[in-house]
Amino acid sequence: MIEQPRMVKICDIWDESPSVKTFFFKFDLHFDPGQFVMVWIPLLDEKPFTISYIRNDLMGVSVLKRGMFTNALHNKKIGDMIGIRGPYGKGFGLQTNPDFCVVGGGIGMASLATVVDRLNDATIIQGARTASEILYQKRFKDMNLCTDDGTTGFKGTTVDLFRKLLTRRRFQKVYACGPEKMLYKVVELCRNHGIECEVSLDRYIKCGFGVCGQCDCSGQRVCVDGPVFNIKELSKMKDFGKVTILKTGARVVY
Amino acid sequence: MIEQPRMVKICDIWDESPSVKTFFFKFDLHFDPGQFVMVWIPLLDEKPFTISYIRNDLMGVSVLKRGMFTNALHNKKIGDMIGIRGPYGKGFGLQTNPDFCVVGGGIGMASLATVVDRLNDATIIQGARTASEILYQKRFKDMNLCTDDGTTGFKGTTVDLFRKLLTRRRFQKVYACGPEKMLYKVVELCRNHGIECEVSLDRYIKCGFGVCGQCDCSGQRVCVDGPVFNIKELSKMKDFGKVTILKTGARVVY
Amino acid sequence: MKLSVNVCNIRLSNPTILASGILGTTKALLKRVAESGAGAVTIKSVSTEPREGHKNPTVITFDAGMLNAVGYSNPGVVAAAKEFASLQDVGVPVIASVIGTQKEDFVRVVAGLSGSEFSAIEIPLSCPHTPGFGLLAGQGTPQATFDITSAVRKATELPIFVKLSPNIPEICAVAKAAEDAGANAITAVNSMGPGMIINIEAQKPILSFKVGGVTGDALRPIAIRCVYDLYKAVKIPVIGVGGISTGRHAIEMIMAGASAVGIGTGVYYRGIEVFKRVCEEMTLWMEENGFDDVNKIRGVAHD
Amino acid sequence: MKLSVNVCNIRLSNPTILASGILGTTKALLKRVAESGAGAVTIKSVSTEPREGHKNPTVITFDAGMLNAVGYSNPGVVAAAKEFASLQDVGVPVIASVIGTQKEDFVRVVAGLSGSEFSAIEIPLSCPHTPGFGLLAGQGTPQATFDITSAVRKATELPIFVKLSPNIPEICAVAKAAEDAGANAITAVNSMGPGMIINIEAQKPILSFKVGGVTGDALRPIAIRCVYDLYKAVKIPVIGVGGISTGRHAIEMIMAGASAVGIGTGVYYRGIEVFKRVCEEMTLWMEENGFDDVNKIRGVAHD
Ligand SMILES: Cc1cc2nc3c(=O)[nH]c(=O)nc-3n(C[C@H](O)[C@H](O)[C@H](O)COP(=O)(O)OP(=O)(O)OC[C@H]3O[C@@H](n4cnc5c(N)ncnc54)[C@H](O)[C@@H]3O)c2cc1C
Ligand SMILES: Cc1cc2nc3c(=O)[nH]c(=O)nc-3n(C[C@H](O)[C@H](O)[C@H](O)COP(=O)(O)OP(=O)(O)OC[C@H]3O[C@@H](n4cnc5c(N)ncnc54)[C@H](O)[C@@H]3O)c2cc1C
Ligand SMILES: Cc1cc2nc3c(=O)[nH]c(=O)nc-3n(C[C@H](O)[C@H](O)[C@H](O)COP(=O)(O)O)c2cc1C
Ligand SMILES: Cc1cc2nc3c(=O)[nH]c(=O)nc-3n(C[C@H](O)[C@H](O)[C@H](O)COP(=O)(O)O)c2cc1C
Ligand code: FES
Ligand code: FES
Repeated sequence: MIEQPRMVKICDIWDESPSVKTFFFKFDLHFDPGQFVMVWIPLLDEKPFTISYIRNDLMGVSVLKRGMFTNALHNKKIGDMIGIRGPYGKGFGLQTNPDFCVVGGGIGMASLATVVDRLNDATIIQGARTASEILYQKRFKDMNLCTDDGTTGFKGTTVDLFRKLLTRRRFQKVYACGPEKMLYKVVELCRNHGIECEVSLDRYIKCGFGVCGQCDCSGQRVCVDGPVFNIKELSKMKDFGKVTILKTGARVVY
Repeated sequence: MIEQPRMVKICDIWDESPSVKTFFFKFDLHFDPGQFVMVWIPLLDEKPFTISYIRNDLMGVSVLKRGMFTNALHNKKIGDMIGIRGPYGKGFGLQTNPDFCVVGGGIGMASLATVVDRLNDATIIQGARTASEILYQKRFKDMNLCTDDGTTGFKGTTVDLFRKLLTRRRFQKVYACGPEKMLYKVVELCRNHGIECEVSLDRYIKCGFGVCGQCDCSGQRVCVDGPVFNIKELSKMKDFGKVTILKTGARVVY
Repeated sequence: MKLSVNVCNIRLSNPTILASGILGTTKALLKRVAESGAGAVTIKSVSTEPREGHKNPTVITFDAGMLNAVGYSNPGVVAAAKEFASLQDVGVPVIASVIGTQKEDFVRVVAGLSGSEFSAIEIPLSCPHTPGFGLLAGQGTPQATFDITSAVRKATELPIFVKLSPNIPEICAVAKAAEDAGANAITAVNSMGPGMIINIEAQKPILSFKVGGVTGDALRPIAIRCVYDLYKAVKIPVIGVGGISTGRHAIEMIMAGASAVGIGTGVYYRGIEVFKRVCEEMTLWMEENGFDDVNKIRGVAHD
Repeated sequence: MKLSVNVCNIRLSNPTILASGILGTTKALLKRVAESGAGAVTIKSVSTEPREGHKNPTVITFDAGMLNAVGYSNPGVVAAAKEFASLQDVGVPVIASVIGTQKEDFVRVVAGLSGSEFSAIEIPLSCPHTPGFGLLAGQGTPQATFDITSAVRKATELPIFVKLSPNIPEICAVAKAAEDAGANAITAVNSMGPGMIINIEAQKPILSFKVGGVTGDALRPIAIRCVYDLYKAVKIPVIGVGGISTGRHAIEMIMAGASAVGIGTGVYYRGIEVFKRVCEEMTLWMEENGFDDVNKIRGVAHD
């Protein structure tokens, strides 16, 4: 395979929330839930985004407007071209039997959306800052919602909500994505309850295919060894929940 | 495919005549009768030779001692290594039905040997300078031999012998290899008698895979378009029988 | 779909040119290449005297390209002038490639070929593997390039293409020297390196000259960069050569700024039909991407 | 089978070394590479101040290799000294890679890293795509190489490896200048070019810096030739880098004269396990070909 962006036409754009848009394009490669692509805007930059919709050869990425690049992406119109390379990374390990739960914080829900599509009867926990930021309201029924400001659902964090749920029921497996502090706590809860758990991590990505070393998390490359890791792997990753690495390579404590 | 010599061990050497030896080696690629290989002696040179024996993965080249390179080859012992790349070229077009004849002059018989192996009931005409230079005496029965000095068989050239044979019988197809003057006359005879004919030409070979242009014969590359050409092709090749090209690229008239 | 281009007032029905040293040994082969779709063809380089070149192996391939040290075998200018007569039979413009160990040689060869119907004279000052010529004779410096080009300029009215090496960091300075001396186009690039491939069982370099120029896929990104830089540095047209074997490659080269593309190793990758196939693929791509004229994509990769 | 080698009195259990800029961002990754079988590892190059490097795309691949313009992103010497502490945990010798825009910078970085247990200091004077550094700062000339190496020589007792560019025609002269200034080994080579790849649908170069260094298969014959020439030109050991991803490649490089082999792009071709696999393949080949010690094949391709 050749790691170069292929230009694709944006064939649809959906507003998922005031700050999140989904961009749809045709891309005829196989994707597993949890894998990501590098999105290129020529002459500008190239950044990682999880595939949040997989519909045959139609793919979607849900993008939170955050900084220079995501702003530029939000300004794109239907018919504009963007560059895509991938799929990259190891996705979620899907099992068909278990009673499972997805826990998504903020834009982290984008990674979990295709997991929910694949498995039936997911218990979904989604947390957001405020009601309007809840994603995929029409796409998924019966989500367990929480918001920081209590404008919808439970007032509090996904961790609180997950802990609450655990008091009344058990899961065999949990899939989580969101701020790493949250993930850390979800993993702790799962470990204490003996629940299998996989989380998708976020590190600064450059190459995406495992050579530049930028995305290191305690010797694991998030771009190829991850972004999804299970409890066993995470237990050896000291940086998990504690340290991330900036574009310069400098370590910063969360 | 990568065009680089592979080193093989010479596993047997047969004396075919005082001036011709056959070198056997293992080479696990498919060869068609008439195709050739480039034989490399490191630091010395690399030259083309037809495969004259094909026995499963055992190949043989029969080499006439002639100049610097073939001398060096004749000095090789069993167990010595030589480099081989190939197979190169388009071999003979073998048909199973027709009543056919091979006409070999001198070392040209080496190209035809595998043709005889493949087809049954070949009429074989072989010409040599003198009796001791006749090749493959044990390998092939009932050859029609001729020598310049009359020490065995008919006294005269292969062309004379072929012409003589044609007075009493007909062939559907002729395969020929030898000095180009001879080939020219064989082709003429075949054309006049309405016999299909394929001949293997000899030009100075460098690359062997069609890029350097060294082996040109009227716009045909002997190394890839040939070395085997049929009457129709030859009729468009003005240089056939008349002009060859030296290592410098200079044209010389035969 | 318009594929025809003009390079120094030479009209090419399409932008593909047979590069020097590949198949250009005889007029018959030039004709065959023309019939296989090339827009123009270049003869194998000619020197004053006949040359046997290096011993074999002279050309080998590897997973990323080709390695050659042919050593400028050629029959010398007198024989070449005979071989390349009545060039209108070829059917497309024929470019002479002229080499020498000193500037007087170039002039003598140009004079010797002056009776033939060549459309242009290419002077490669850039071979990395033939003692006495090109880089090994210091012909790749701006000064030497200026001197040789000036001498050839006085010897011919034909357009002069100066062929440069990708090895020279100051390639733009060399190109400017050529332009200042009256060159009409830059051919970029010659083979790079040299490189070496060792057969580990033989424990020896494979090429008899040990080292050779690297061409083909390995060279393409370097050639694209050279053409991109040269397009900005000189006003005369640039002929892009190096690793072109598909329509996409040709378009990439033209977007970098090339007026036409040379094809050498591509003949190995895809056969003599490479010229026709590259043109078909270019046409298809342009149709799908809304272009109707190859001249409109030239240099578009620049800001 | 003896695979262990000595380079400047540093004992490597096998001749494979992780090349600088690949995975060498953190101690944890160095350790992982060591556990995957590397005989030694090199950190990503460190400068005095933190650097963000070029925007993405910074690394892409093509059919014949890889193209990168990372732009020397690194956290600066202070952070690097913290990251690369207690290096004995890594399990194999660790080589520091030190860069600077002028010789004083090199000295400051070397001083800043002096508390760590590095086994050697590598100074790449040869990056083709980072303004202010390497070739773009003129560090690849014999004089500049002599000056920088001399300055570093005064600043450290550790062995110094000077890393050279394959682009420089006078590579042997540069190596001799390094040797004269007290370098203990030559690392040959850095990436070549630069090259450019244009996405023709976007009509733009893909790398944000437009051009980048070419590595991998495309580079191998050039790297082999450089090492072959350097082996004759200098007395100090040569570490061969460029396109090595199999045991056969490593043996070819060592036959050309390398004392050890660096592996970068090979990590892409074959995963982090490339080190172990190269060693296994070398062992197998040596067994089949009657060698019992990798040191006995060094330089055998020479006459
Ligand atoms: C595997 C993976 C999957 C992701 N999937 C999604 C997704 O589906 N939807 C989405 O909105 N976001 C996703 N992100 C995050 C997304 O890449 C960043 O939001 C985006 O790069 C921000 O760029 P910017 O220029 O707009 O913001 P900036 O102002 O440049 O940065 C804002 C923050 O984004 C993060 N970031 C910036 N550049 C990168 C980079 N190259 N790699 C990783 N993080 C970066 C940093 O934390 C930074 O502080 C994903 C990240 C990773 C690692
Ligand atoms: C397709 C092909 C198949 C051949 N098969 C055989 C074979 O099976 N057995 C055999 O003995 N010979 C064969 N030859 C001829 C053989 O290649 C030459 O005899 C050999 O190269 C002579 O080399 P030398 O150094 O010994 O002689 P030199 O003294 O160098 O040359 C003697 C003559 O051999 C010919 N010759 C030399 N070099 C080459 C070359 N590179 N390519 C073509 N011809 C050359 C020339 O006619 C030359 O005049 C074949 C040639 C071709 C083109
Ligand atoms: C076998 C071979 C022979 C060559 N001979 C010459 C030559 O005689 N004169 C010349 O200017 N260039 C010569 N070249 C260089 C080519 O013209 C061309 O510049 C180079 O191969 C790069 O293009 P490519 O990648 O398409 O092959 C030769 C190249 C090859 C592969
Ligand atoms: C992504 C990438 C980053 C690199 N960064 C550096 C670097 O920071 N310092 C350096 O000296 N060399 C750097 N190099 C060059 C490599 O160390 C090595 O010399 C080159 O890649 C050739 O080896 P390879 O073909 O095995 O990759 C880098 C190479 C790549 C591919
Ligand atoms: S982003 Fe380069 S190794 Fe992961
Ligand atoms: S020998 Fe090179 S083209 Fe035939």
